[in-house]
Amino acid sequence: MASSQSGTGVSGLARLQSALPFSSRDWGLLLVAPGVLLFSSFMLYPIFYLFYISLTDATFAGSVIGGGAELIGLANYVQLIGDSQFWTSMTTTWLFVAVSLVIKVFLAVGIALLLNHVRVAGKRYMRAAVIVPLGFPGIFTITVWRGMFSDARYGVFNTILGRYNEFMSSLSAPELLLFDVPIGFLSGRWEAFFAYVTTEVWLAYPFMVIIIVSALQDVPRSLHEAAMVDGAGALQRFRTVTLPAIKGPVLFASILTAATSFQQFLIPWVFNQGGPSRQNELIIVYGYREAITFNQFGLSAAILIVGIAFVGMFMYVAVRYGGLAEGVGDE
Amino acid sequence: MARVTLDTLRKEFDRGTIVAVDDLDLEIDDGEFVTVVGPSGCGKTTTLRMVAGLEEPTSGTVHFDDEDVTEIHAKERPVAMVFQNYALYPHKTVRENMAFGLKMSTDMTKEERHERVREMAEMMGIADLLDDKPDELSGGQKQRVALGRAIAREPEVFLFDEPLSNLDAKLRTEMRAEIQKLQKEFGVTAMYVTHDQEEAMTMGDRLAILNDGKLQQVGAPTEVYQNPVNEFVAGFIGSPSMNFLDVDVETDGTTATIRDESSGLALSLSREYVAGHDIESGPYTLGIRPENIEIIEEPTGGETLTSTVEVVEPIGSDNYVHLDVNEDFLARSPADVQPEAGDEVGVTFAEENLHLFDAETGEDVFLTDEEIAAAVA
Amino acid sequence: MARVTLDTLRKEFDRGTIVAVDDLDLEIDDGEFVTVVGPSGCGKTTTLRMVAGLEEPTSGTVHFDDEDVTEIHAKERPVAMVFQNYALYPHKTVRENMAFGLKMSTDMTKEERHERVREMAEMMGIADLLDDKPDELSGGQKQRVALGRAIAREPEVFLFDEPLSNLDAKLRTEMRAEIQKLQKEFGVTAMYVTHDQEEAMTMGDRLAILNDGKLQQVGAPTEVYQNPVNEFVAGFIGSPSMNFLDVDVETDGTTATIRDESSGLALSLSREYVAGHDIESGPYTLGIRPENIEIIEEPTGGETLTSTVEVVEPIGSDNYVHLDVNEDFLARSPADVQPEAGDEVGVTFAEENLHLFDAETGEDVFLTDEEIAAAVA
Amino acid sequence: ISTGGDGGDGGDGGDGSDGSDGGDGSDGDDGSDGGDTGSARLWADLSDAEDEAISGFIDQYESDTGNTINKEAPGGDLDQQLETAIPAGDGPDSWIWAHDWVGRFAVREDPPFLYDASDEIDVSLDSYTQAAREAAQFDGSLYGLPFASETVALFYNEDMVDEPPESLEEMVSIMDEHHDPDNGQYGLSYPVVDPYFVSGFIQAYGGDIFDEENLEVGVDSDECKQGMAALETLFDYVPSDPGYESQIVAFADGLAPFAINGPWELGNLSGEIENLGVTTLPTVDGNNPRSYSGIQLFYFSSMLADADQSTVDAATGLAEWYTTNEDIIQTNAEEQGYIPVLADVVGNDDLSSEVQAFAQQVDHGVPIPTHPDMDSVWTPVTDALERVFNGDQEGDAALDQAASEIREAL
Amino acid sequence: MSPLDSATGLIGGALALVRSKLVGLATAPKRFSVLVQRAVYDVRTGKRSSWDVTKSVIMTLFGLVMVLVLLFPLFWITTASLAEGSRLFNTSGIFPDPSTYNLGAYRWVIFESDFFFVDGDWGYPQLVLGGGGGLVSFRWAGTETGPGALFNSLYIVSVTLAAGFGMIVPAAYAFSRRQFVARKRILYGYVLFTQIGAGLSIATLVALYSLFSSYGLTNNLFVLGLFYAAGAIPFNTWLLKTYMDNIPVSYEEAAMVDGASFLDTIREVILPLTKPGLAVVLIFVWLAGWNEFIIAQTLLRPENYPLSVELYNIATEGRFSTPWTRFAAFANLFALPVAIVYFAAQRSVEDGLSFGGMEG
Ligand SMILES: Nc1ncnc2c1ncn2[C@@H]1O[C@H](COP(=O)(O)OP(=O)(O)OP(=O)(O)O)[C@@H](O)[C@H]1O
Ligand SMILES: Nc1ncnc2c1ncn2[C@@H]1O[C@H](COP(=O)(O)OP(=O)(O)OP(=O)(O)O)[C@@H](O)[C@H]1O
Ligand SMILES: [Mg+2]
Ligand SMILES: [Mg+2]
Repeated sequence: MASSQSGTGVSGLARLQSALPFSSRDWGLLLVAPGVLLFSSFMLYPIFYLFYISLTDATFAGSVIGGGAELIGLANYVQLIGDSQFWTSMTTTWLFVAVSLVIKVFLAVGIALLLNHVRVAGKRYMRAAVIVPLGFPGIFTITVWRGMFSDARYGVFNTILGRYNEFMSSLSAPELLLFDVPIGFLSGRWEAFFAYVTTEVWLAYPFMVIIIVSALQDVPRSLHEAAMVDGAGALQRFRTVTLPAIKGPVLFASILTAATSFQQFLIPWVFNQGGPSRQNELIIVYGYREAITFNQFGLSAAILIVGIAFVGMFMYVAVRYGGLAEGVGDE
Repeated sequence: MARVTLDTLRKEFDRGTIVAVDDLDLEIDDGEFVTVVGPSGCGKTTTLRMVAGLEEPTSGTVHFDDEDVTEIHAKERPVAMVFQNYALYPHKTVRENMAFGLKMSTDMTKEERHERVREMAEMMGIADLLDDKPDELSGGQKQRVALGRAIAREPEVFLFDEPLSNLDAKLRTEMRAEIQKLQKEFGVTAMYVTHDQEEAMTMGDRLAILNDGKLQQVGAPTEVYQNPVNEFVAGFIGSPSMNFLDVDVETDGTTATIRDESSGLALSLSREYVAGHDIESGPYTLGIRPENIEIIEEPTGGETLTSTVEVVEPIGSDNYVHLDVNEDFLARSPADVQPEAGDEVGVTFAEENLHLFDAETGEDVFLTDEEIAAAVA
Repeated sequence: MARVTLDTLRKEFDRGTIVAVDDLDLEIDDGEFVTVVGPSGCGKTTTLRMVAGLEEPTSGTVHFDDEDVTEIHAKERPVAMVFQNYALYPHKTVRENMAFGLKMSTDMTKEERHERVREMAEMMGIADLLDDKPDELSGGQKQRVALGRAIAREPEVFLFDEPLSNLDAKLRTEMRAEIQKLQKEFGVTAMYVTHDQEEAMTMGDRLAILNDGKLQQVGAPTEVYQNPVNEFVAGFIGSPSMNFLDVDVETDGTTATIRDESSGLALSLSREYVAGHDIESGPYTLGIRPENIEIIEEPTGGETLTSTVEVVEPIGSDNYVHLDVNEDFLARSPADVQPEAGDEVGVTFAEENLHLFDAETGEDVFLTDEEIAAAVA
Repeated sequence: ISTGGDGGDGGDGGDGSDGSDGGDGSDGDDGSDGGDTGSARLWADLSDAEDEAISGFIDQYESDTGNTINKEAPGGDLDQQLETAIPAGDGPDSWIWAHDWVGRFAVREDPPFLYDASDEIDVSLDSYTQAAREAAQFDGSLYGLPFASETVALFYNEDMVDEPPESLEEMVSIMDEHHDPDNGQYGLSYPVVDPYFVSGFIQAYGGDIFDEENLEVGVDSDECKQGMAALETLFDYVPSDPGYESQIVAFADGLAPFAINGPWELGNLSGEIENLGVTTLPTVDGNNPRSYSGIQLFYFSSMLADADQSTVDAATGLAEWYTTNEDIIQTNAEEQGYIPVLADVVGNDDLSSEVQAFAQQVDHGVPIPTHPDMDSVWTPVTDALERVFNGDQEGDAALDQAASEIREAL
Repeated sequence: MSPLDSATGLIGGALALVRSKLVGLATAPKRFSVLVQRAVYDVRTGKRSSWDVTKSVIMTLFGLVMVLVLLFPLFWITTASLAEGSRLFNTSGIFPDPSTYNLGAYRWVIFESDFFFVDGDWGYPQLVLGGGGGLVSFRWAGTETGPGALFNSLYIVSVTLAAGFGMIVPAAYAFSRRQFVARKRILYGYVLFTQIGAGLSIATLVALYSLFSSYGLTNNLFVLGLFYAAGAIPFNTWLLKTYMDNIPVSYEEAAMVDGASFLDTIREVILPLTKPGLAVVLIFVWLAGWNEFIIAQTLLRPENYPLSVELYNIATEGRFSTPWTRFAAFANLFALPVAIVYFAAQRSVEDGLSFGGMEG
């Protein structure tokens, strides 16, 4: 912007070196450019290509790769709108995002509070342990959760529920408190949905916990004390001091993890391929299955483009109105 | 509104290895304003926090009037506290900040609360800030809000922990007056922690000086200034601070001479003075305040001592004259006394302005034990 | 070591909407110590940063001796700067902090660097902290390290941006002396930004007062104190600050009367005074310093005005007497003048201590335009 | 018998990509096509034991012919790998898989996926059983050579079952004896929502889930519905998770007298069940269940179309040799449970009783249809089975719904 | 300062961190017992009420139970990796019979799978006479089959880290400290794309393959590494930028006045001060290249498979079932180093992910 002042005829390097530090010189762009370039060529370009595919009648991978597909305009999108599976998938996906988000937030806030509490000894180690799942590959943990959610009576959760039932009946608790084991975690629509949500929450909570803990530690002690002197009890202190302090970070983490949830693929795929009966096909699974199982690549591309568009829109809205834009900074 | 009594109040940290407050006895009358000073780490904040109920005493008690509040939780004590960094709730507007305490500790309706807050805000001159968030405010405005918040609750005891230390000098003077005015207006008992000389001297009805967790002296500021019970208090109170010299006193009971080899100080005390005080021979620390030092630009030889001028600092109304007597020996002279650096000048001081402190205990040798004990009551 | 010349130095921000520094002309002699004061936002820091090369001037030049350094990068200017928050590198030890400048700007060997740092540290009394990290240090120690770091490089120009504002009063006095001593010892040209009255008055050879980006006055501290060129300087320099009163002057050329209805002030000026100054009738702002106000506890009626005492603040050596003349009207009296709050007292001041400022421009009406121009050169 | 896939025995070879062990250059020309020796890429996704066995045979082939075979295990889903690799010109020359992909890949054009090797093959197709012969062909083109077949049969635990049941009723009465889920006892281990596993019962009355010849959907035929009803009687005896792994464990841990599964589990199960028996699926109303069988093929990939003749020779040569070598077939039958499709070996009394049982079941069964769009059949059928198993729908209605979904999709 | 230096520096730092953390963990029981003794002493001497202590004990237990519940899946699968056989389920309970625990699966991973070397062929140590520097030297003779998946993984991750750091760090610095055209727009775009990367890989799988193969970039570890770096750029750039925003500019200015050049300033001031942020970015970028398997499997040929793909292959190895013990053992060996680093870097991660400065 002000670069014209620095005089011409100086060699590029010298200019770079003589550039005063905090004036508005555009060479910062040079530092950013490689990343933008790499990102665009490996991430943006494929999206445009995918968009192109969505405009063709590509059926299976070969016709995409071999270039045998022909442009058919927006026909795929039109077909999509008429496809009831698309709408099922969209609603399920959003529901999945919403439900898992709510649980995630509550769980993570709870964990973070507990593991930041003065009375908990060794909380640093506990915190360190709690975030360890982030380091494990998704395919592994998700496969393990798939195993835990087995419908069989001897599946992990069913076993636990069975023990619980035994315990409760030994206390002669009313029937109401007992579970009807075995629960078909993967065979019922909502049971499976519940299983997805549980797993998703488990995958995402560590990130949230870290962020919330960081935020909690940034709350000045004196604020709590001021509230105490003001006569506020523990609950009110939580509401007036803690909650506002973690609101921003929680929102931030929510947006990020919600966007990831929206694109969740491995959980439904590994658990039961979006079943039972395609009822829980999250959007990416739906798109993937159209391509791989039914050889409808054009249609699949359209689905995925719609999915990406949704995430993009979601992020846009979140960034716009969620105050994330402050992270963008306009100092 | 309440008399605050601290009785052998003690606070240890880290399992007794740190004694932050050491058996403190202090009584603050209803409506009285007591400033608490002392060097960093002497236990000022800890004391305040025990009064507020934010810290549990290791032993000793805190009474408000006749009620023992030692075991009562902070949120139930009728105190308000102004924190050094204000501790305004960042997400609440000024109005909400000020109303919060009322909401928590009274059962006023929302309208009543807002009415009270509005009044308060008008009084403090921040009525048009009521809808702002704290981070839109300047330092002085924040300070006012913090004060307003504390006052709005009409507490019985007001606690201030260095509330002005983040402000610049000009604003500090302003806020100081404001705090005093408000305290008098509401007649609230107040404890005010500071490490600023001027605040300490000007604000309180009484001044309490702490060192190392122990109370050194309590009294009206001028009293403390004029009759410090020991070298610590003498050195701590007053800015620029009292000059000290290690001296030897020789006395035969009727006359006495004070000498210091290194500076060439020689001062014969008058008979009356010697008679009035119970002076013994021995090593002492002599203390003399800068403003009690007279500089004679053309020394005649009859002065208490002669010395070289190191630096002359004009501060407008007066000059600070740094003398080569020992390190940091400072005289404060009228602006018309203007020696040049390097000049040889004469220095005198009147014996009635002298302080003599026991070289070992640091106690003012002219005070009896009873007087010393009285100084901390 | 270098004369610093600022020539119509100007800095605009935000595309010219903010003029932080407005065509500043200032010459600082080799080895001179100039303090720069002014209210917050007046452009002190910006000026300093332009001298350091951290900010590029919009127009105007900076010369060190005869060399134009305006276009020269900060790292190549022979300056050292002490920042308000010290800006010690938190990940480096004290030794590394101090050696960093040497490493960057000289080609000393590591041993030489460490030797120099050790010397420096001994001089500053921080030799035993060399292996500590900055956050293990107290404020004063940090300050010393920051100074040491700046000095170690043996710069030609020393820049200080409110270096003491984070320290407590006691430490501030100490460090002040230390900075002055070091500056003299090394004979470095220094610019010292502060908004502390006392620092401004005591530290510099000359004092530059900025307001709103414009230079108001430059001169020796006492000169500025005694002869402020305008109301701004008069009010800004001196603590507690000068009292102002809006007055009307009536004159017939030989005698003159100064009157203020609201306070009941009435002061006839002597013929000599009127003759010596070129007084015209009209509205003025009268200025009088607190120490120039005499309080008569038993008013006789012949005083300049009578007023009610609001508060008396004892500050040890003196008393501040707040009077009900107008808001913040303050007299500084000897400690033995001790009226009670509410007393009716008489107030007098001598005409030679008066300042009269043009009610509109704020300029001292007794100064000629040339004198005013000279005040900023 | 070596086991595949379990941990701890440590005796197996590596699972992964062996790469080539390097042709050692011994140019022992065999009688096939003469000329240069060539090298071919072969993809296979096999269990450890199978892999080790085939590696041995390939070594033998290489040293016999001088050809080089680069066997790779691309991992993941083999078809997905093929889908992308072949159009990109990076596919294998040949791969091993059951015949159910023949139709799907045969119809691909632009680029094609398969290579019609009719002209390259010297062995007479009559050497193979009829089902196998047909499985390797599509629309008159020969896309591979068969070497084994597989289907599901009835495993039983001889400690719990005195006499293998002949009919469904017998089987049910035995299951009744043992089935007691509250105490961890079950009647049967059977992944009952997998069409491949349950096809036998559904088609037992003669109905076809999908009639390949006439391209007709038969899953809602009366015969299939009858078969479904029979199948449903079994639903009550399996653990409530129809997933494969949940099912097999019940039998493997000795908690169920029966399992219906394929020969690939022979190795594992014989290690876990002391007295393991295998027999054909029990008759339903006197009908033998017509289970789907898969025929293992050496596929010929379209890579061969543009390849050197030597490569084509290497690839087809291996297939011919491997599929017609009686020793290999015999060994595989014994060690891997492969059911021979080489006419000369079929019915050979040397085969173990287990393999014979499977072979017999293959005889009763029908090959999996190879129609290109079979996935559009499997998904609705699986969904229908799930619904019935979960009790959400009656069998008949579920099949009707599946049929209409299939018709819509095709 | 080369990215390699900074990378090795960081890794060195990470190792030191791990060590200190492990030492901390090892001495934890001792500290814990001191804690308990003190509590007992305090209660006896009346310094703390027993209710006060009980509250702490209850809270701690509560936290402990929660951690155990949360980590249950990992614990469960680890016991599975020690079990006999390959089945996941155990009809007699949740955990396999402890008497059957053995390390066979781990042995298999190390000495038979392609984890370290193809077919687990480690080669052998060799004594060489008169060779090398001394008279007798000891060296490792190469294996016959070549390096295994681990080396492919490390290669990919190195490329990802080098490229990622090379692009993220300067860009974050520029975003944080400089003004330039389109700055806000690019940053905004980055924020929008922070999360699209994750599901994108599956979404664009085929498009990617087709593009890669048309440019002849398939089966290329280097390109794959770059690809992962590309995916990691938006989020991590933004993260680091946010972190750098909280570092006062005056440090840089001080360095400049001290005579440091731009590069000196970066090396001596910016990078050291950004350490926690860099640590987080290091972990995230590492994971981006370490865990992904879908793209890798599509783009690579078997000889180049990294560990993640091998892991996936084990999961899908059986026709209908997974060899669980091996799968679990493989996964544990695969993820444990990362998990340990994570564990040890907890403090840095918390610091680096602090968005406290985000508000206001
Ligand atoms: N929570 C704590 N744990 C351990 N020691 C403490 C704690 N709080 C205070 N201390 C110690 O107690 C002593 C008194 O601290 P306190 O904060 O009361 O001092 P202060 O007079 O307020 O000092 P300052 O002027 O620096 O604010 C110090 O030595 C301090 O280190
Ligand atoms: N980078 C900048 N961008 C825009 N305006 C600026 C910038 N830096 C300073 N200013 C403005 O320039 C004016 C002078 O600022 P400067 O920091 O020099 O004041 P100062 O005298 O140092 O004040 P203080 O005593 O508060 O430090 C102020 O109005 C300030 O808002
Ligand atoms: Mg304190
Ligand atoms: Mg400034």
